Amino acid sequence: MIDKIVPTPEAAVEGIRDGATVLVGGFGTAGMPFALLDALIAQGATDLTIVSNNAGNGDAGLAALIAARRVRKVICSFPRQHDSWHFDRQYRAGEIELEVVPQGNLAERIRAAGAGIGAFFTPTGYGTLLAEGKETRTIDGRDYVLEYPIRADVALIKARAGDRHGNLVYAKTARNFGPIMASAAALTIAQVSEVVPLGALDPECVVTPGIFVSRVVVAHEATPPSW
Amino acid sequence: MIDKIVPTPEAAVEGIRDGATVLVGGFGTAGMPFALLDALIAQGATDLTIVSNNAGNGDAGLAALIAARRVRKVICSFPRQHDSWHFDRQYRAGEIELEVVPQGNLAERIRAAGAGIGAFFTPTGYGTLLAEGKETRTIDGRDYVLEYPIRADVALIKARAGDRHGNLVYAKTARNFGPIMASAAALTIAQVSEVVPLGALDPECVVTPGIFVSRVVVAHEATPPSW
Amino acid sequence: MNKLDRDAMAARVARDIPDGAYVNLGIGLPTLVADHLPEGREIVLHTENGLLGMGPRPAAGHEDPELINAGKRPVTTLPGASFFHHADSFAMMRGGHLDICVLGAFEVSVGGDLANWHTGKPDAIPAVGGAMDLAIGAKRVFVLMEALTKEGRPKLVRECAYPLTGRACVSRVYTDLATFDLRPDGVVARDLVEGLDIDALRRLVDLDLRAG
Amino acid sequence: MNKLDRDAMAARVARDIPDGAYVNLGIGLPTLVADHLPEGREIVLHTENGLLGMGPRPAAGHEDPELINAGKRPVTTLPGASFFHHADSFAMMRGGHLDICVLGAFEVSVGGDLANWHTGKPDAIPAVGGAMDLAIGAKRVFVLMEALTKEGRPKLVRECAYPLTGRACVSRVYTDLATFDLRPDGVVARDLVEGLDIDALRRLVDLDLRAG
Repeated sequence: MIDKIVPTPEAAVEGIRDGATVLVGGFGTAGMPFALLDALIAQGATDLTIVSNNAGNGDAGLAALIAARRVRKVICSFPRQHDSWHFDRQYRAGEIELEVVPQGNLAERIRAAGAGIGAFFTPTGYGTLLAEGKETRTIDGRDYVLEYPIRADVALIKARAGDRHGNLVYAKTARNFGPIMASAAALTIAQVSEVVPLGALDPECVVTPGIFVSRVVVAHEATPPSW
Repeated sequence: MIDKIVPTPEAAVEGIRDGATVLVGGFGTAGMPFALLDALIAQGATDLTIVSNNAGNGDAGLAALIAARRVRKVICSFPRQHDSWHFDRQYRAGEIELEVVPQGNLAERIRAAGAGIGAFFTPTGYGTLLAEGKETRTIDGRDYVLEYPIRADVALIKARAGDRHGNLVYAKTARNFGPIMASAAALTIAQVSEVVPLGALDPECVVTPGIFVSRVVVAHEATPPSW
Repeated sequence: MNKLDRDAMAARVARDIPDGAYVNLGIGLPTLVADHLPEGREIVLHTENGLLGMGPRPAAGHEDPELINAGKRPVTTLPGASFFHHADSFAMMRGGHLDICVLGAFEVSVGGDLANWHTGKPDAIPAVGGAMDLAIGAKRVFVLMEALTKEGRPKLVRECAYPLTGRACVSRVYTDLATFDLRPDGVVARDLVEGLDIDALRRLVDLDLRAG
Repeated sequence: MNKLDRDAMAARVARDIPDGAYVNLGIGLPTLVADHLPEGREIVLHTENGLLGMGPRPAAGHEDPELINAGKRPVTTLPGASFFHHADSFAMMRGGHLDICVLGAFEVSVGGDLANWHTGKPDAIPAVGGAMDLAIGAKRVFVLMEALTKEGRPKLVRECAYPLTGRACVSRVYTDLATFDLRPDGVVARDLVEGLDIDALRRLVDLDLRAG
C-alpha cells in the first residue's frame, strides 16, 4: 500500500541534512511552501544551498530561513526585490553566496535534472555577463550557451490538492516551478491545501504524477499577497 | 477575433508543400490523425519527410500516405510492425529512406525544437549503432550522445476537444506525441472529435495551449484498434 | 515639441499589435500597453510565470495571491486561458512562439543589442529574472522607453555601455519622440512627435537616421 | 532438471518487486509479470506511451483503442492513474524515476550490456522503439529471458555478439534455470531450479559463476 501522506509539516521535513541542496517552489509568494519552510527552520538543517526563483519576500517563508542564517548559497533568477531585505543584508555583508541564472535557464536546468539530460545548449544569456566562462556553440547560425542540470537533495513545493500516491494538481500561477522541481530532487515534499481520495483526480488533469513525490502534507494557510 | 476552426479536413491541410517535413501524431493508431492524412493524400503533396513513432499500420492513415508514394523519408522509432507492409515493401526495394531514432530521443528532439534548445546530451543510445558518428561526452561520470532538434514545416495531430483559440485536450494514451509535435512545427493542424466554446476547457487542464495550434477541424471517426 | 506621455507611448505600441497576436508585455512601462489595445482586436497576453490569456487587474477585493503576473501583481484570466509550469512557459518563449514581446530598456544599440537588467554598478545586487529569456523569446522584440535619460543622454546608442541582456534581438524602439526601426542597413525614424523634425531628432539622439 | 515455464519465470521476478515500486514491464515475456504480482502489494505500472497506473486488460467488448500499452494492446487504468505526453514519459524514464524495468533480451553480457533490439541481419528492418530508453531508464534494470537459445547456446555471455541496446545497464537476469546477479566482481547464480547444481549450471552457461 502506497501512502505518502504524512501527518505534520514537521514529519514532512524529517531527514533533511546540513549542506543539502533544496529546491523551493514559488514565484514571489505564489506557490511558496510556507508551512514546510517553517518546519524546516524548526528542524534545524543549516548550510543549505537554496534554488528558488527569488531570495525571499518580507519576513516569512524563504526569507525567514535566510534570516535564521541557514542558507549558505542562493541560486535564483531575481534576488533583489523591494522586500528581500534579509537576503540583501547578508549578501552585502558577504555572508551569503549568490548565483544568478536567467529564469528560463533556471527552469530548464531543473527540468534537465529531472529528465536525465546531461547538458543543453540554450540561446538565453549568450553574449552576456551571465554566460562568461561558459562553453558556447553556433548551431544552424544561432549562438548558444551550454548549461548543466541542477539536481537537488530535496524539493519543497506547494500544490492545491494531492492524493496518497502523491499525484498533484496546482492552483493557477502558483503552479510555476512545482512540477519541474518535483522531478529534480531525491526527496520531494509537497504541502497541499487538500488531500483527496485516490481516484478523485482526473488522470487527464494530473499535473505532477505521484512517482515524483515522496511525501504529502496538508497545510491550511492563506498565501500572503506578493504585491 | 481569433478563430482557428476550419470547416473541413481539406481546408485544414491547405498549403502543405512538396518536400515538407511533416510530424504525424500517434502511437500505432491511437492519436493517428486519419482524417487529416486522408485529406493530405487528396491534396497531393509529395516528396515528404514524415516524422512519426511508427511507419504506418495496415492500409489506412500514414500507411495509405506511404502506399500513395508521397513519402521520401521516414524518421521514426519503430517502423517494423506486423502490419507495416507498405513501408516494409518500399524500404526493401530501396524506395524510401529511414532514420531510426530511439523513442525517447525522438520525443526529446521534437520537444527541443519546440523549446528553442539547440542540442542536448542524452544517455539513450550511447555506445550503440544508433549513436555511431555522433558527438559524445562524459559528464559527471555518465556517457551521453549529443542530439539535435527535429523541426518541421507541419504537424498533423489528433486531440479529443479544442476551442477556437486552438487550446486542446487529448484522450488517454492518444495524447502521446500530440503536445510536443504541436510545439515543433511552423503550421500545426489538429483534428478534434469536438469543438467546444471558448472558456469551456478548464485552464488548469488545457494540455496544448492554443499558441501552438494554427488550425482546428472536427472529424468524426472511430479509431481503429492497434491490436 | 510635444513629447508623448507614458500613455501615448503605450498607445503607439498597442496600435501596431495585430489582431490574433500572442504578446508578452514586460514589467513597468510596457505593462501599460494592455490598457491601450484597440477595440475589436483579440490579443492573447502571455505572462512568463505560467499563463496565456491574462486579463486585466481584478476589481478591488477580488485579488487572488495565486493569480499574478510576472511583476507579481494580481491579474485575471480571460476565456481560453491556460496555466503551465515554468519550463513549459519559457520553452514557449525560447521556441519563438510569441509574436511580440515589448520590453523596457536602459539602452538599445542600433544593432539591436539590449541592456535592461543590470546597471553594472559594483554595489548593485544582480537580478535578471526573465529579462534574458524575453530578449530572445519572441518573433519580434520591441522596446518601449524614453528616448533620452533624465540627464538628456540618448538611450538608443551605437554600442551599449551597460551590461547586455541580449545581442541583436531588438527590431523596433518606441519612444516619446519617435519610433525607430532598427534595420540591417541603418535606423529609420518615423512618427516623429509634433514640432520635431528629423534633423532635430538626429541632433538629440546623435545618430545618423533616415526618415521613414 | 525442472526448467521453469514462462509463468513461473514471471512469478520469480514478481516476487522481487517490493510494495510501492514504480515499474515498467517490457513487451513480451516481461508483460506476464503483471499477472503474478503478489497480493497485498501496491505496485504502479508505467507504460512509456504515456500512462502511470496501468491496469489489466479490459473485459472483452470494453477495449478502448485510445487506451493501450507500449505493446499496443488494450489496457485499463487504476485509481491514481495519470496520462502524460511522450517527452514527459521518457523524461520520467531517462531521469531515473522508475524503480525497476523488466526487459526481454537476445543476449546479456556479464558486464550488464544488453542486446535486445536488433538481430543485426543485413535484411532486417531496424526498429528500436523505446528499447534503448528502457535500458537506461530505471534505477534497476532486470532481464527476463530463457537461459539458453533454442539451439542451446547461452544468452548470458562474456561479450554480446548482437548490436547493443545499452551498455552496463542490466543488474540482474531471471531465467528458466536460475537468477543471475551481475556484480562488479562477477556473476552470482541463485535460485537454481530443482535438479540443477552450480557445476552443471556453469557448464550449461559456460561462465565462471559463484553460488549465491
